[in-house]
Amino acid sequence: MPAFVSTLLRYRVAVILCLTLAAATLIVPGFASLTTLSLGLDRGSTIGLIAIGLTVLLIAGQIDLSVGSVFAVSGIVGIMLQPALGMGWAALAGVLAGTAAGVVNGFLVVALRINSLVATLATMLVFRSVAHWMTASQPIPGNDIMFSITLSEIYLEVFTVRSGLFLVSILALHVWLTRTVAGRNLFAVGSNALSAEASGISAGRIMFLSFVFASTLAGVAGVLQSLATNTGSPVYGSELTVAVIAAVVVGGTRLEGGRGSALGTLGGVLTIAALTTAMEFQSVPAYMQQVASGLILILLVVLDRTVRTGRRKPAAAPAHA
Amino acid sequence: MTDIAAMGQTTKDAARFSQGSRMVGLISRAGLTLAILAVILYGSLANPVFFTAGNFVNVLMSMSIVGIVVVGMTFVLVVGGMADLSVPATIACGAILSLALQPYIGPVPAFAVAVLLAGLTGLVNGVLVGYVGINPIIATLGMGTIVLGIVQAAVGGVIVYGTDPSSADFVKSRILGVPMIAVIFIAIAILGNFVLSRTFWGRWTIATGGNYSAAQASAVPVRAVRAGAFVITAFAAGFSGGLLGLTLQSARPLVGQGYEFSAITAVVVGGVSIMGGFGSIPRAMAGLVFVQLLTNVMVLQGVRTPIQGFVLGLLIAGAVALDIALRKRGVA
Amino acid sequence: SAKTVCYVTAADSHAYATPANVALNDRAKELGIEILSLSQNFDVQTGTEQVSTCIARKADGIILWPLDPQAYIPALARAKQANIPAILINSPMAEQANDFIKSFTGPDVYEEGKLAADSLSEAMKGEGAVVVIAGQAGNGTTIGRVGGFVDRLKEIGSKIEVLETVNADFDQQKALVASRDLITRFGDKITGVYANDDTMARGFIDAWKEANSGKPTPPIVGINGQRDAFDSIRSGEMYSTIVQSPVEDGKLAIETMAEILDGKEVKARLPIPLTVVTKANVETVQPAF
Amino acid sequence: MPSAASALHMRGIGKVFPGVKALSDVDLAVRFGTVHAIVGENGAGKSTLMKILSGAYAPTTGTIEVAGTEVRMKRPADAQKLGIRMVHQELNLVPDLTVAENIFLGRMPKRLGFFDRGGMVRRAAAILAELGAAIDPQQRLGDLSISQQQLVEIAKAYAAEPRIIVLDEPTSSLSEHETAALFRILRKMRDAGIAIIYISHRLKEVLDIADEVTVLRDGAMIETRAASGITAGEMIRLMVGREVSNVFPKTPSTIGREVLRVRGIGDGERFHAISFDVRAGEILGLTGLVGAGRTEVARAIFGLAPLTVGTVEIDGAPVTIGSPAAAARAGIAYVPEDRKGDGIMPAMTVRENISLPVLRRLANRFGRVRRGAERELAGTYVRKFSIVPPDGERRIGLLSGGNQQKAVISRWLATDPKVLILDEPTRGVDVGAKAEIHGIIGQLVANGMAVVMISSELPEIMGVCDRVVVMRDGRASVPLAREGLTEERIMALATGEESAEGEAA
Ligand SMILES: Nc1ncnc2c1ncn2[C@@H]1O[C@H](COP(=O)(O)OP(=O)(O)OP(=O)(O)O)[C@@H](O)[C@H]1O
Ligand SMILES: Nc1ncnc2c1ncn2[C@@H]1O[C@H](COP(=O)(O)OP(=O)(O)OP(=O)(O)O)[C@@H](O)[C@H]1O
Ligand SMILES: [Mg+2]
Ligand SMILES: [Mg+2]
Repeated sequence: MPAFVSTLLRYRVAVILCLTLAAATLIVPGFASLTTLSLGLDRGSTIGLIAIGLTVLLIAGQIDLSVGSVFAVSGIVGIMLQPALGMGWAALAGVLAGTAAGVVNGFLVVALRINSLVATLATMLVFRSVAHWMTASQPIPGNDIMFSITLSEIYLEVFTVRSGLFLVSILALHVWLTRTVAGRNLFAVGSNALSAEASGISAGRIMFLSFVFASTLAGVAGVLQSLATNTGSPVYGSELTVAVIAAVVVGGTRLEGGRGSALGTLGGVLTIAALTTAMEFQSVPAYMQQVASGLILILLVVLDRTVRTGRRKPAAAPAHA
Repeated sequence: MTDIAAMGQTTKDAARFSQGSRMVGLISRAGLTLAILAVILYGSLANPVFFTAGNFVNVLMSMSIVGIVVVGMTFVLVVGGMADLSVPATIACGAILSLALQPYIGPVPAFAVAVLLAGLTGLVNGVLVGYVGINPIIATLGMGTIVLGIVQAAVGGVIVYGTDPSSADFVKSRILGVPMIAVIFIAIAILGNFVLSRTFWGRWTIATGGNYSAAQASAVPVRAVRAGAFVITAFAAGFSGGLLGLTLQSARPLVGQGYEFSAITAVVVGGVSIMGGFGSIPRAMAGLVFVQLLTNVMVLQGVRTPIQGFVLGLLIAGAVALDIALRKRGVA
Repeated sequence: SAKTVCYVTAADSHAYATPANVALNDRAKELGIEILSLSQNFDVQTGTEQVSTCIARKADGIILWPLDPQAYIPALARAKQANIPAILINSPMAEQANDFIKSFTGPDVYEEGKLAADSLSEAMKGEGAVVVIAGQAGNGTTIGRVGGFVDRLKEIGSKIEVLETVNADFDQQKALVASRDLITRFGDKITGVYANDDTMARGFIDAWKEANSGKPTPPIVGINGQRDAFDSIRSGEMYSTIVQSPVEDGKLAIETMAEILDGKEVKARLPIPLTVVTKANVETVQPAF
Repeated sequence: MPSAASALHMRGIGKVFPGVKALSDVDLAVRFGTVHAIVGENGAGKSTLMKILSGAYAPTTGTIEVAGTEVRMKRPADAQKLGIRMVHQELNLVPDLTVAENIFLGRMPKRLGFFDRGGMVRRAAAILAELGAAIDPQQRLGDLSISQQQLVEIAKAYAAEPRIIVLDEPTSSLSEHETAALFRILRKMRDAGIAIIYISHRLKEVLDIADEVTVLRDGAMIETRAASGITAGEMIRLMVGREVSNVFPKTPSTIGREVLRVRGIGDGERFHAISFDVRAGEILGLTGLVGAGRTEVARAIFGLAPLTVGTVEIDGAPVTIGSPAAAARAGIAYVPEDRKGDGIMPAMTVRENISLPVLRRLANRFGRVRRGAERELAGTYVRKFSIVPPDGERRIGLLSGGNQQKAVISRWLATDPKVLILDEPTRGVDVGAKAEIHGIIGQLVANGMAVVMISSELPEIMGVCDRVVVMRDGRASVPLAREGLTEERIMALATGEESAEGEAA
């Protein structure tokens, strides 16, 4: 493989993002503007916040299908408690509800050793039921519409509170994953939990905390969404999980654990947001949008495979050590 | 020769080995049967209509459509393919095409083409998973989205109605009081069981799920076997979708929604490991029967639909946790 | 230059929504209005974000198909701040939304529930027991159609008892499965059925035929006015349905928006006609789709 | 010896697994500043004992004293805090991290939670250099060969500056050269007062390095003795409970026509222009330093890895091999080196493991596997090779390594191959089982099979093979006849002091 091709493959997420943006700018009139950027960022940030948690979880070799349900439950708690606690504390309680959900997931996977796909499939159903039970299947209104409007205010012509929070968090995640011992330990656990354990790293604790982290972020996203719409709804987030997993995987984090990056996830989130925004600008029907995002997902994962098989060779020359 | 044999005999004391705890083995194997009996007992006591032939026929009919998918999904889990999330798309493909093509080519060819096209989806899944080596969750998720999108584009989002009442009569007919659709399901389950537990292909499937590289080094065509599990599932789902279309005489793109999770639930509750290498059709069927009976009892007892999800979720977690706890005590 | 109207529809691949979308688009072309069509694909969150997209694109008007009575209010408020007139199509929202919308055009799902209650009472002569096969839990249409039905029964002091309400998600197969269980459970106690749409009514009919071949169905009332429901009414398997035409729905919305864009005042509530169809008028009414 | 203080005292240790009593009433006392060897047959319980010591398993009975105080270890971290480090028999590394990160895994140097990558890489490089391993510390571990990974595993334990270090068969995948470097380090550590527990099946090495030797047999402790007071023969007798005469028997056989002919094969990366041939009744040895590319050659011939150039002929006819299935059809069989990873299906029975490659032959036209025929096939090999326990219905994962290996070999004999390639068939296998496996190979060639045996153990190569090919850096020497061949000559070829490359005639 020529060096130039392998470099392209290596930065495939960035390449695809740039291609998407370039194509959108050419085809979609009025796409290239600050408003679009701000819009795309804000739309990406809900998925993005959850994607941050899922990036960590996927690196640890686990998965969480329940984030969509947690998203709903947290939002409901955040709205429901408003009359009793006031907006701030209610929001906090909503986030903590997410944390609690993460504790449940972590317990099932780490203590009871249930495969995370199965465990979170189960809690996905359970948390969704809880959401229906709390609301009697009716959306519930919040106290303050004005706050919701403030929340979508645009600062510096680009950022909303949500998108700002997302960008800051993902950069923090990047530093944490690449520069801290805890971050490296996370990779170790995801790559080979037994070895990590044998090296004195508590793999169980790290996995548990990863679940808690992922659910907490789903909680944050859920509360923000409920505040922004002034509604807690039992049906929120039911379409979310797939989109989030797609964004993280498009970003090069792999489901088997041990590999992934925050910047990749950022790229994945932005790619999907750009794609969606561009296609919506053109009134592309939703099912065609689905076809497009499905193709991008598969294309990127296939490219990822090519890169990985291509990378085995340099090992053969140990001489330059 | 004799010399070697003699050495082996004395090397080890065979008495050091025993077969593990039989008791625990028994519980693991009989556990689900006991649970099913418990549900039946509770249902019979709690509700007079539960223990009636009519109700059991209902349950049997309700489980047939998802049951056919379960047969396929068992192969996917056993081969170590985790899950096939493209099932809603393949079901839709089967249901919509088997109705939409009826006026042009007749009901039987329409059904065949529908199932074949669904199988084609499975083939792409299989190639992506088995040959390219993509994670099955991602591959089937992506393919499912694409196929569903194409199906929607093809029918333009409108409901497709059946035009051949005789095909509907056929699936609604009964043999000795047993609904045709259940007969078909049972036949498919028996066939699936034969393939998985008795044939070389089934053994290859289990071996590939148990240790992929060792199976590969044992001349098992592992890529084909892995791909095959997805093809089997797609065929099953397409078939099941076709039957669904014929029963309902109408189909929309979202008919298959939720079947993937129901099928996985049944297989997993049946104690089939999601890590692969272990499991059988009877186990998956036991899981299916248990889940269906329990749902039936809940409905008869008037449990609200959203709350049924709660029970189902607890059930999945509980069943798997129990299975793990038992297996840790050393059962096959 | 041509005005651009942003149309946030429920879905673009759906038995009811698709013909409504088509009608809206066709009429818009006649009126010389450009449509930017966004599909929520039945996801509220997507929808709220799409309203923001409409605002950012500086559309001249917004037609929103709400899937939730609340969630769009902040977005609609921002549309108002940006001086973009908005109307609702097909489904109503909570009262607080009224400040931010010019009008709501479309069928009244609550009214449909009431009409269904009246029709079923008539068929059951005011007494007996019904099962309700509802749509998705938490869905706005479901809430309206069930609420209107229950409230109306109470209002007229009906002696009809609701045996059970189950959610079958507007899905024929789910309705079929749920109905089998209901029939097993209540048997002959069921003397009437209310289904939130005709698809689910069909599910009940099939389950009934499986369980009691030959025996006539109890009176069944559905909503939507699908072609096959008309057939069922003719054959006596169904008692009535309520026609709500997606074509009318779509047309009315864009026509209303056109008037707003022309600076005319419009009424806050513009209903599309609802027709209760029974055997008596089945031959004279057009099915909805 | 600088110190004779008690480093470790395990008393009355017993461990029961479901279906197996792995250890009963074992006592082990180790002093600081000594090398204590543990020997025993496969399945004797050595690894289990050490896993208990490292906190990976909890003992069913017994107590452990470290440096005079009784301790209780619930997890590996507890043992590590006590200064106990383990080099596992099964590699225990993280493929997705770099070599340096692996070496410092669990104890990366950090400042305010951030780690010091540069310092870590420098220190890792120093340690690897000390071990004589030419490995780039910044390489991804998963890209290394098994032997290189083994060296990293040793470097990792060494870098932790332990008080007690356990090495469970550390040399099984190391070359003599690397072994010598390791022994230098071990002596240095011993002289620094560290207690070293050393497990190996290579008795020569044991006598070379150990101060004391403990023999385990069938989960029980037989005896502890000073290494100076014991011979290899005595050790073997204690291990197996009887005399084993010739460790490397060479069964005479008549060498016939050429069966396998390999000409100029290469994969464009790891090996180039490899040519050799094997005749019926012949054992061709394939040896060389670690990472020389032997395994890759074998895997490529067997269709597990791609070939870019060259031809393979069986019985004079060229064959195209795209997959192991095709190789098997052509009459090639391959017993892989990584038994756990590539050899066995642990959850399946011995019977199912043996019948796998011949299932199609055992199936009727509906694809149904004929149970009776399958049982009979498996039973034949279980008896023929004395697989213990003699029960085809037992899960193979519960068997000891040597017995697993016998089952894997049986699997291939069932296909009736023309050429059998064995990759390190006796690695990590005890003396008794090793002799049995050699016996099996001897019989096979006596019956006219052509065998290629890859091994790093020169005495084995010298003892068993008819001709030897030495590989170095992806290239092969001409096949050398056994007569007049010495270990020194092989080493010279393997290290590149002598060159004998080229196309064999
Ligand atoms: N986790 C386990 N579960 C069940 N049995 C086990 C387990 N680990 C080891 N055994 C059994 O315990 C016995 C002792 O095994 P162990 O690995 O300690 O032997 P060993 O002396 O290290 O052998 P080798 O030389 O092959 O490494 C064997 O019979 C083995 O099959
Ligand atoms: N999976 C792999 N990825 C990258 N390089 C590899 C891989 N496997 C082997 N290599 C490299 O290929 C070369 C040949 O390795 P191979 O395993 O064939 O050697 P070998 O002589 O069989 O040694 P041993 O089996 O003792 O490790 C080595 O330099 C090794 O680093
Ligand atoms: Mg061992
Ligand atoms: Mg090798």
